[in-house]
Amino acid sequence: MAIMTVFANPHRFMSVSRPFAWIFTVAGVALIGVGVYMGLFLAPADARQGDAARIMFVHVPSAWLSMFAFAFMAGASLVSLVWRHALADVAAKSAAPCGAAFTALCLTTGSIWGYPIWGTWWEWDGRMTSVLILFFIYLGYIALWQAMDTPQKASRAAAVLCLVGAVNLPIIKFSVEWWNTLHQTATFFTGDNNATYGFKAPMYVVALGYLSLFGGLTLFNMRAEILLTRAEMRLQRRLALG
Amino acid sequence: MTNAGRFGAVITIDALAAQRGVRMLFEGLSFRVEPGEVAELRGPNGSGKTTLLRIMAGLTRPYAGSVSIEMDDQDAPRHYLGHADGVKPNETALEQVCFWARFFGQPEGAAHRALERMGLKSRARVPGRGLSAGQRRRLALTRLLLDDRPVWLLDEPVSALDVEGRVCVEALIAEHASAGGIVVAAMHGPSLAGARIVDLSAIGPGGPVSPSGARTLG
Amino acid sequence: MILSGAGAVFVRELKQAWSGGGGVSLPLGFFAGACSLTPLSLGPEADLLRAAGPGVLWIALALSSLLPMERLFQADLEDGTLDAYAGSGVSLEWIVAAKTAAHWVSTGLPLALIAPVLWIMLQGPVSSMFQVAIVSSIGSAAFFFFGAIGAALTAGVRRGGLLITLVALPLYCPAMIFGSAALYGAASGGDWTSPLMLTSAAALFAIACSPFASASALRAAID
Amino acid sequence: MFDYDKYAPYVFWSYGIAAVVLTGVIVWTFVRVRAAHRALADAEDETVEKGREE
Repeated sequence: MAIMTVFANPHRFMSVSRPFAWIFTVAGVALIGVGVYMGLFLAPADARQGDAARIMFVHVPSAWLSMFAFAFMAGASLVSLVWRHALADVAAKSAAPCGAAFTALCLTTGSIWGYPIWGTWWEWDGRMTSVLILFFIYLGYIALWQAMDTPQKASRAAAVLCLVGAVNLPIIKFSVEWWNTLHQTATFFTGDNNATYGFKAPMYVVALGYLSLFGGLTLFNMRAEILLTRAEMRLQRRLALG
Repeated sequence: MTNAGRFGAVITIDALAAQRGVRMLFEGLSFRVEPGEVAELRGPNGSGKTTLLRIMAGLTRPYAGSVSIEMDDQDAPRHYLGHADGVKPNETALEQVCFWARFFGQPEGAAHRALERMGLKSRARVPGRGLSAGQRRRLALTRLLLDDRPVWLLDEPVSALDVEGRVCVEALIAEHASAGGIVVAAMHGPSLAGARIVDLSAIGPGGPVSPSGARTLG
Repeated sequence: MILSGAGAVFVRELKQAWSGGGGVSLPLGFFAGACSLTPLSLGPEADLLRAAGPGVLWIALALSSLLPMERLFQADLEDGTLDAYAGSGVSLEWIVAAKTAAHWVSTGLPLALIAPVLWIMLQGPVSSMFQVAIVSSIGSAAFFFFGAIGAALTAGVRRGGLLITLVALPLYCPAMIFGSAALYGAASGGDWTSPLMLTSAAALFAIACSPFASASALRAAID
Repeated sequence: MFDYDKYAPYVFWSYGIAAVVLTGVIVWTFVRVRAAHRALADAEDETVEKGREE
């Protein structure tokens, strides 16, 4: 609830958010560094996939973040549509580039992992395909924001698109998996030889780092968005009121 | 003088505020319109007449305050006639009036009567693109006649109309008011007869948008 | 009142679509053209066309249904008709549903009717023409109703045609997958009814959610 | 150390791309924040000048 009251008022948000943005960003970078060190040096090579499995430490958390960021945007869009809260719009808009970046990261690292393991750079595997479609939804969302001439209209249209996308995402995922029943099942958590502590730990650390970085950058982007709006309003106010 | 007549709708506007961009168009606007009254919104361009009408029509949400348009404790039906006429270029005048008659659940006869009343009978077979600006305005005004609704919200109803058209519209408004209906019209130029003036320039323009509200980023 | 309003809009949109102006013939021409260009790029071998035909037909149908979307709400928004609808007291959801339904009847069904002809040209078996028409008409309903959401979201955007494509294509995935699966089933004489059921589910979902999403996007556009 | 036999290039490319993408987002964000601060400063600066003229 304490968080909600900070978010309820843009002015309080601006005065409180800066240290949090820094802490989250720095902690995120540090945690990613630790996780990468664990993944590259401490974790054992996988019995079946050998050292290629190390790619999973950066790949799997980015997939989690791509979905988490979209869920966050959908939540913010709902708040914006129901309570018409300006900060919720800013939050949804600011999370989009970061979410899109994690989605792109997930796609590229997945593709690089796929080549030595599956023997192909791109497989129309159920998961990769649905992440690709999620990436297109992100692009559409960002493009819609940019296409509208006033932020009020853009925010409502983008919120509707985000909610429609969120409702459709499970259906898209289901249909893509039905379409390609040959997709890999969740090997890494089925409890066989490689799901050991030494393998899981780096992944969790990197995921925590990604999450923290996402939080920090989203806060920074929200701050930038609010500052830009204020600058725009100052200019307009001078023109309108002399 | 008020006249309950057939209708009995009352408009109550309470502490209404609207913003456009960074400034308030008006703030703390309160007034009441009783049955049989004609309220004329006046004020220079940009004073918020159109926005006020759109808020009353339910198209735009206000920044603060409330509008209630009620009849027998229920939302009263209203006609909104905006700036744009909503005339289709490829449909004839008659087709468009017939469409709106069907839309409001009225028989086709109503459409013919409305066309005649607005002086468009001779233009019935002309497609929208062949009508002049004044004729398009008349065509839009026929919507008021197609469904009997207590509240009319008119945005510059006589713009582009010739003298004869203006007389015709003023007669419509007077008739509606004498039957107990309410007309709220944004106007420039000469006033409507017997209208009560709501001057938006006397209320506003409000100052800059208050930066403390949750709806603005300050 | 609601029903007379929505019914009047439905009839009006049908009349407008069929009263010339190229409203219907353009997507039909695009559909036929896209399907006829395919053999020119793939080569005329019957086996290859037989293998690729159902997929090509389906993607061409999806793109043809996006083509006329740009003007679906834009014209009404520009000339003030949408203001009149929204201020009339009839719920915008019903009006949007009526408009989209009329659009599907006037454009989607003709697309589905010429689909079997293009099917034959792409070396599909004549025996499954009927199935193709069924699958195409149901699939095009999903495409049109999902496309309407994109049209409503971009109604206020100048030259929003490409944006509609970007916004609507992710929504097309389920109908894309199940519809072409049904066509491949029909082509091979295999199971085509279960993917058809899933296509119908996608269409029903689109019909159920499109009016609400589109109406709320249009309310934002006129605000 | 770094003895990933035949998988070495794939692992390094993945981590390299991750580093590039994440650095890119971080840099982009900071550039944006700085631009926003500058825009606001400019807007307020001109307000001051305007006030002086009157």
